[in-house]
Amino acid sequence: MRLPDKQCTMESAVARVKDGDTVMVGGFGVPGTPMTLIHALVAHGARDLTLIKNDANEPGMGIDHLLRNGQVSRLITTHLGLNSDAIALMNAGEIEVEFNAQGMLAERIRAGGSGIGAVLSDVGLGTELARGKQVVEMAGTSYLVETALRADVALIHADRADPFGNLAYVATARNFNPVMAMAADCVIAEVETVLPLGGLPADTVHTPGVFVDHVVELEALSEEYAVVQR
Amino acid sequence: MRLPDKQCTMESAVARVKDGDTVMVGGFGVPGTPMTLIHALVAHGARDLTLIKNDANEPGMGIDHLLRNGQVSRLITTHLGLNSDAIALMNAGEIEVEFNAQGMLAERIRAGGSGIGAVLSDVGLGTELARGKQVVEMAGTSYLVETALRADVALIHADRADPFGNLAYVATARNFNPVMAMAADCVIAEVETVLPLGGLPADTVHTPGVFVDHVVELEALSEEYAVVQR
Amino acid sequence: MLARAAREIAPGMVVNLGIGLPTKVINHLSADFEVCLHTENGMSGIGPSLSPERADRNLIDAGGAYVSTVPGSAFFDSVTSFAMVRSGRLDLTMLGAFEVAANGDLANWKIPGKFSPGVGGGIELAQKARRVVVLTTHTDRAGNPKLKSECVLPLTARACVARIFTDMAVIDVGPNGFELVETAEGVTPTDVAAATDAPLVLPEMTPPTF
Amino acid sequence: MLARAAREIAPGMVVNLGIGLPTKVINHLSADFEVCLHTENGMSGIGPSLSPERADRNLIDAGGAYVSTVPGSAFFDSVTSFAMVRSGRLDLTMLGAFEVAANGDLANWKIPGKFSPGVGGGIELAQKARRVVVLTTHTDRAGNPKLKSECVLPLTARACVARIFTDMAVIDVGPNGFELVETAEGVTPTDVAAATDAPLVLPEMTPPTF
Repeated sequence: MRLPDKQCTMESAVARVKDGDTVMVGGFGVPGTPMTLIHALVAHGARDLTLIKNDANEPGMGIDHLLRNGQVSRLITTHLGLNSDAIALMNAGEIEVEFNAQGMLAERIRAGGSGIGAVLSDVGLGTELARGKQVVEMAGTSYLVETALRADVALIHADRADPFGNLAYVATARNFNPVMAMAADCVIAEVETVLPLGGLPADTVHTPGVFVDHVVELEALSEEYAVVQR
Repeated sequence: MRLPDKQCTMESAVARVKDGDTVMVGGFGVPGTPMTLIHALVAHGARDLTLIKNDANEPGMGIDHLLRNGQVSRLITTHLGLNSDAIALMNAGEIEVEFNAQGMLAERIRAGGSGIGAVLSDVGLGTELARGKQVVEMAGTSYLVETALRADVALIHADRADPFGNLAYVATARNFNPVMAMAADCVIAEVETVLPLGGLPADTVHTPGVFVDHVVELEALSEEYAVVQR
Repeated sequence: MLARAAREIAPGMVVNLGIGLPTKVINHLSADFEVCLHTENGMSGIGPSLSPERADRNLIDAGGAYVSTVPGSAFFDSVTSFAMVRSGRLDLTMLGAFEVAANGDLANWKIPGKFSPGVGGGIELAQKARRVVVLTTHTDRAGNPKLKSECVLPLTARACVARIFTDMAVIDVGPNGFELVETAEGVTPTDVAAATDAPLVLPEMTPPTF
Repeated sequence: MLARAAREIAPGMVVNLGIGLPTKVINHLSADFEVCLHTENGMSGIGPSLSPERADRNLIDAGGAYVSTVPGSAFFDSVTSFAMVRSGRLDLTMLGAFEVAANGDLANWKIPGKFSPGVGGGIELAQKARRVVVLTTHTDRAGNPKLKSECVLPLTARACVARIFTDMAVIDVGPNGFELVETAEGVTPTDVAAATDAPLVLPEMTPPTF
């Protein structure tokens, strides 16, 4: 028995995205954001996308390129505070924004990636984030139904991979990447290094390759990956 | 800033267990079962326990010692197939057994360890495992409410730890240990080796020490940890 | 039968082989065959089984057999393992059976009053793998058919089985119930029908043998 | 005020310091103080902040500042990070505020029509940490009190705040509303009461200063 090789080119991987798709994008700020896959998706041009991402990066970085290029109709997120472009687009009604509590966004994606319909949670009860959500009584207590989120495609950034798609992340670049890598029909990982099979010790794999469909090794790291000078 | 040291003796750790407590025990078969903590709990003698464990080990091993010693009144599990003692106690009505689908047991514990009230799942719909469970309709589909499980104490086995309680597991000895280590008010980990702070690289920690209350280094590994000769 | 079932595995698949007969299918896969074997206790990339002398005490499959790794194996916890199962990342699972019904219902975990050790991971494998095939003797030890119009025993999952491999035949679960696909060498369609407690749709031509 | 707030952290605690003022409390903790700092983007054991020249591009806190590790730091994903928060593993969180009500209601994420970047991790920190304290200026830039009988702005969480540290005072949220605990050097209880838009329970003795 030998494990399949899932390496491919960035272009052929991103070609899986269709107009109208829901696309998850890993990252929290710069760390873990698949900057190169995002540029490939800009080049690919798919429109009317629903993006699911923790934040909207900063002007001129990450998913801001997709927002500015008019490819995004809907954004499911937790915080746009560092991207004035995104806030302007939201206020102008050009993108629809759904805000989630950060941990609940993670839980909803995890539910989607775990074959669970929803989780029952009391987070946000009594605040405006509870508006419109189904409420379930359980043992005399009220809970919000936080429904599962899945995507057609997930764009993931990892530090290392093997050809089967086992992934390892570094430091706080992990964030939403492992959970999004579980929750899409097509999971594309850009990685800084591809090691041979066996190069990632089996105990240190963060995302098992079973979840991953395509692995693309980055040729270079652009300036967008670097430390932000503020 | 420096991280606290949570090392203690096995006896003082297990002294936290009280009569009537719910106790989670890691392990799937032999790998990952905290054999020495179980013996300490037998010596401690707490009774009327509810145990939550994937399986009941085999006669003369692991939690079978607690069952035989009459310390267990209830067992929440997935499979007793290898322990004829446990099946006999169940059939004689001396312990109450609640069977869960294996992945749903894991999910219920994860919900407890994640501050979630329940998960909505279709696993087991139309089978007798659905009996007695609350059903919720969501978008026209029926789901079972799988309620969160927490414990007073979790007994965990890990390969390595640091004094703060960061844990790393090996191979299939991981199984239920990481999730149970999230879901108890008091988490006690027996470990084969304690490394100094910094000895576990931050990217390779499986269970962050934030979840762990007590760390006990094993002086020796008994025969119960060895390969089973069948 | 095991060799025939092994041919059900297409290159590149992620496969879970259930406890019992299905686990033995592994011996019919060549060393360079492209497949990822999953075990629900927390591993992808299972390698060959090991004797106790060569075994790693911490490395077992869900049936308790000592197994090995291949280059690219990964370990994970029980939560992640069943997340894979339920979210549709298993292309195929092969399970044992006490009974299979003509609509694909499967009963393989409990015989009330006789055998009730718990369901383990069986429900989720049966209900959630993309394709579920059963490996079983065609009849039980007393000679009673295991393929029936309806299951009598408690179900594992409803309408989940796509194909059944027995010592007598390969049978699909189709829109009209059991459909004979192949027979074992020396077994006739009539033999199979006689050992099956439900209507059996026969192919127009004599079916191939395995 | 920051130094006083730092004394709120007891040895051995797991603490999350919110964005803004709270993050600066870290500078008032000694190098050998026993504490585990958590950041919700996925790390326990935060070390000192780093300048861009010395920073690791992959190592930030939830506010985007470049931070460092200490011996025993651990990285984890967003799911695990909030599992810690919601399951009660944070002993203490220090948060900023737009408004705090006399019953402990907190509003700190949205000013309708002016500022609505999203709530981030704030709701879960406010609702689920074992103890929530607020660090804030006593009044806003226009001089309006931030401590009020009731919040006007959209809430982050209900009845969650236990104590408030401002530039003027330390105030507890007790069963009878705001209770003055300490005043800043040179500030009188009357000054605090005048800058607070809700009844303020004064201690019988002159409160200590910080």
